[in-house]
Amino acid sequence: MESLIDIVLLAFLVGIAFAIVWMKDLLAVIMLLGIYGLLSASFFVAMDAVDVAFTEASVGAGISTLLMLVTIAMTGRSEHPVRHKPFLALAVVIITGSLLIYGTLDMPYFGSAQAPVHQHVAPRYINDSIEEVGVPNIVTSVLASYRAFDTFGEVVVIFTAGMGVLALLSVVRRPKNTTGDKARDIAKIDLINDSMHEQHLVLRIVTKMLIPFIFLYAFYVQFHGDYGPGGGFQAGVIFASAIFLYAMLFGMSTARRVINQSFIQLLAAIGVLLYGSVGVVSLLNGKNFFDYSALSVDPIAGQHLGILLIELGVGCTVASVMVIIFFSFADRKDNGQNLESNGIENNLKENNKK
Amino acid sequence: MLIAATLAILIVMVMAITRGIMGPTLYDRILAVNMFGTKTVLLISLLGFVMGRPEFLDIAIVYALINFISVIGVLRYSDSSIFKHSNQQKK
Amino acid sequence: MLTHLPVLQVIVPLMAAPLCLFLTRSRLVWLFALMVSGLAFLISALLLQQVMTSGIIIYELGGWDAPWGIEYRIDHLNAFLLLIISSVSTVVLLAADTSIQKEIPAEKHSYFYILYLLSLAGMLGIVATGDAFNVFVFLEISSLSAYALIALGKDRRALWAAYQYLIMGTIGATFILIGIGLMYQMTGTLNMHDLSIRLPEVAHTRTVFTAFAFVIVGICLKLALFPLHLWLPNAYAYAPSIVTAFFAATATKVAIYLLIRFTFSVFGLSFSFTALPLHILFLVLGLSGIFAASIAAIYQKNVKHLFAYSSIAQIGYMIVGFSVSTTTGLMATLLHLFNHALMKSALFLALGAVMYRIGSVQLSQFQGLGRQMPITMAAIVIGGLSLIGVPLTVGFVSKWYLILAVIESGWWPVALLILLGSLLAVVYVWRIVEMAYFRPPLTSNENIKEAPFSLLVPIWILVMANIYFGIDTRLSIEVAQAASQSLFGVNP
Amino acid sequence: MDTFINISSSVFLLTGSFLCISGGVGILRFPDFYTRMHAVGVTETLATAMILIGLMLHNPDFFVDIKLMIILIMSLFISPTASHALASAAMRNDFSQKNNEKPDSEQVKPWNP
Amino acid sequence: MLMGLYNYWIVVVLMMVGFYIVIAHGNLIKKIVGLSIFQTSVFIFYISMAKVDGGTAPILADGITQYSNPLPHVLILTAIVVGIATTALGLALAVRIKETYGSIEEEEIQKKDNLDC
Repeated sequence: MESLIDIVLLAFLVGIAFAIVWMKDLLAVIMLLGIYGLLSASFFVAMDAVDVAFTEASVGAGISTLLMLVTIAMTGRSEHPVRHKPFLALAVVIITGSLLIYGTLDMPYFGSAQAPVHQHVAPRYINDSIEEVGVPNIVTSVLASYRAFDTFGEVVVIFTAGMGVLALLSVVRRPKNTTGDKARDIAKIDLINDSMHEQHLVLRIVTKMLIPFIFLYAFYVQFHGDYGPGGGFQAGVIFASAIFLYAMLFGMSTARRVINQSFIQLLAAIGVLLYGSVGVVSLLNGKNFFDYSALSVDPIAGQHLGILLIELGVGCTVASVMVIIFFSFADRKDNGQNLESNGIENNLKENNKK
Repeated sequence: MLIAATLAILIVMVMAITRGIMGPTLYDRILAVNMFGTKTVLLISLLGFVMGRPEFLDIAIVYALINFISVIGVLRYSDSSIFKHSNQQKK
Repeated sequence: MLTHLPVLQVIVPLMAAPLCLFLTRSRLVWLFALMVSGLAFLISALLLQQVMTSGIIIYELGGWDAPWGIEYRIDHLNAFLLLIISSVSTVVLLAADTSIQKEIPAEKHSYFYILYLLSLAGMLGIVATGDAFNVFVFLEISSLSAYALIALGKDRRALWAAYQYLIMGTIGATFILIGIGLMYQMTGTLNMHDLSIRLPEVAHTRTVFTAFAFVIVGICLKLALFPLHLWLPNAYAYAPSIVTAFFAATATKVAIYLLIRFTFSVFGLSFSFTALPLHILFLVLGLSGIFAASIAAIYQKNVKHLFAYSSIAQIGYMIVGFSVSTTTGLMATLLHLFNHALMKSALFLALGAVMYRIGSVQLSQFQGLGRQMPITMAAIVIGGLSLIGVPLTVGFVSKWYLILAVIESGWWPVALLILLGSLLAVVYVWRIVEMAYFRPPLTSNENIKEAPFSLLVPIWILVMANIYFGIDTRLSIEVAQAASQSLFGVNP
Repeated sequence: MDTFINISSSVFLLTGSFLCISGGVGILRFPDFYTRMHAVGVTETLATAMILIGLMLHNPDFFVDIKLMIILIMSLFISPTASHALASAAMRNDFSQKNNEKPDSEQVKPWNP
Repeated sequence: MLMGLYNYWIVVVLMMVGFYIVIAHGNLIKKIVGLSIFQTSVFIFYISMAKVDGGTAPILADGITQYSNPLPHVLILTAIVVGIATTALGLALAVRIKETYGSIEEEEIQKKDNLDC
């Protein structure tokens, strides 16, 4: 039964991947990508990777789809039908693929318990982590204690992305100097933007009821990560997605009033610093960086405290960076229409010069 | 019974994907994606039972949530896209 | 605190980056970033000294022993690289405050410093770590910040260059990820030292061969080795001058470090050079890189483009040294790594000074600059001489050892080709010299003055280093020798 | 008692599966968007509820049941809302049936260099 | 062999489909879509190797002896984050490119660049 589900899900994935290659309408492509994310997450559940499925569902199917949707709203939906050098690309792909297939031939078989992967490092995590770290979810204990430094790197990666997006997209708010046609255009665009949240009364009410529960659920995921799937990253994403929902239905300007830009930036920084400072405290107590047993007299209590704090740091950074990224995109879109028309005019001018 | 239900859901997923790929209109696709999402929620819940560890239903909750958010997202950002449907431009 | 130096090396810039958000004024952020980078330099110097006296330093993060937790393993090679990266970063940052005033809008200054520090921390992290997956994580920190930094360039082509770099860089990183996964699958471990012990048992399998190929191709994408170099010229040419100076001196060096680390330490010398015909492959790619890029450099109209192509050529020299795979060859590669970092950061900083005054680095704008900006142009000339490999500059030292290594292995024609490559360097450097000293100034540039003091100081620190290490080679040669010997398993 | 619960669980699951499949046939076979929408919207909520109730009966563990209940309540809220939003968005764009015959690519502004 | 390795082979196909989209398509958004398919497939590869027959999710519970390997899960959690970070940055670049060049097709951008030179 399990292998049947496995095969069916993989077949779905292949079908969708090929459909994505052929499709020209980017909106459809992105929706299929969302399905691809959901499917791979289901596959992860079938492969016992519940934490990964959690993350992939919220990130692969949720956040990245949403970001792409905002982007194509700015860049347009249809793809230029001509491909460049398809045969060269095909050749490269076939060579790479056959090399990989060649590499799989000596692999230990799928699911085999004798594979080296399950022999060398992993058994200690499975057998001893409960005594050494004291957390039932092994993934959490590896993530937050044994390989805490990787996770710190992960938090910094997401922080870097946030800063990068800000550096690229942050809009300096200027008073709109709008006259004549352009003013009418912008008013029209505002009208269209607003129309969504004026008409969908049902949506707004349901969302209003839903949002507190989403926040509650995010906190549950945050603090339940030790015992089940979940943790700071997933909680951060869920928290952020509630804010996205609010921003999408009630308009960016309303959301901006709730969430202040510089505050959220500081929050992102505070998350990283909270994570890092746990390490620094253990340094100051004379132990190695991220050695949580330095945090408390009882090593296990120290581990618990350390994991709790770093998960908080992760959640804090992830939620705020996701909000920063989404708001940067959405702001760019709302202010972008006039920016963009300027850009196109400039291009026209340049072309005329030549 | 669980297996029968799982199979039924897998079949429905095939149908939803077909509609999602075939289109022909944007709204058909959104409908298909939404349907696919709800079926995934069911599939995950069922998988938990099939594999004997049903306590991981948290994931299904997230799926339901994400599904809702993506549908709202698609509606929000395809409506006011600069490539609007012809009728909106008429307004 | 001395025992914690390895982790402090990475943690200090990493944690300083978010702290920058709390500082409000651009000047303050700059001072803070400079201080942090200086501290990192100090730490790396201490680390190098420790390694030279007492051998390999091992630091276990989280207190977990090696294959279960992540460990930092600092040997001569790492310490040398850490020193190069942190020193260049510090000197380049000295010039940052003045240079970015003209090139980056004021509201983005603090993001610039944050990304710069993150990029620095990422590179230091790649070099310091002894865990294969940790390499990937820090590689992404440094790359993501690099994409954003390059996109900050004034020209719109900077955006396109950054996008191309993002695509190529991510493909490279994903290839490395696949390679690490395959290695992990066959050995069950991620620790590099542990991998090097466990890989020989499974070295004959096709999976390990594939893993090796993917890691090498992935690194070569990051390295901009000749046929995979297409992202580099535009990325360097349109990035802000400070960014170019920093990346030209460090980013490709880190990739070379990874190449050396994976081929020599992880897979082991005997496997690496028998599984694939690496000798001949890298020799051919390196040499064709030298010639193709040098010739391309000659035809460039933009001086930043010119030096970017020259960077690709210099990477070719390092790869040739690597392909010889003897202690001397590797030593030549390491020396050239150090020396090239010095030359290119000096040259690109000097171009930054030209950019500051003129606002463009088109070759045609250089007319008569020798008289208007004599100090800056003198720096460019000395840097150029060093690129060519004239005696008394650092360029000479590394070329000398490279040729020595090639001749030791009996590859006479290669030595000749290397000399020929240097002649091509003469041509492209001469084009600039001719423009700057033998043409009258452009009328539009009549009021150009010498670059400000704050730019000249870091430029000349680097130029003096170029000359100093060209004359007094003790430090660089001693460290490079120790590093290459330890890689070959000889006790220094 | 156990057999009764088992049987009722099976009945719920089977009814749910049947409704699911009928919705799936609907989305494939119906001629235009609104009828497809109708097929999916009507069956979806009930099918989800049936299957979830079947699962609840299948496993009487308290926490699992609570979670299933949360999923059920959420989908009872979300599915109709999403359907409503979709339908009204389609309506608002005056998405009439004559429009429907045109494939997607024609509604999208063609790419012009 | 077929039963033992089909999983990996399908994953290879998926990876290559993603890789093909990245290198053969000229649309910047499509390239990023390809990149994310490519990366997701690598995740699937890692997770596949963690599976043990008869094992369950690596969350300790009474009465279960066989667990799947938790380490690849941890690695992929990190890699997913890296993936979304790359996607976000790539999309931000695409937006800026659209604003300054007026196009997100590779060929057009290249054409405009050549005009500039």
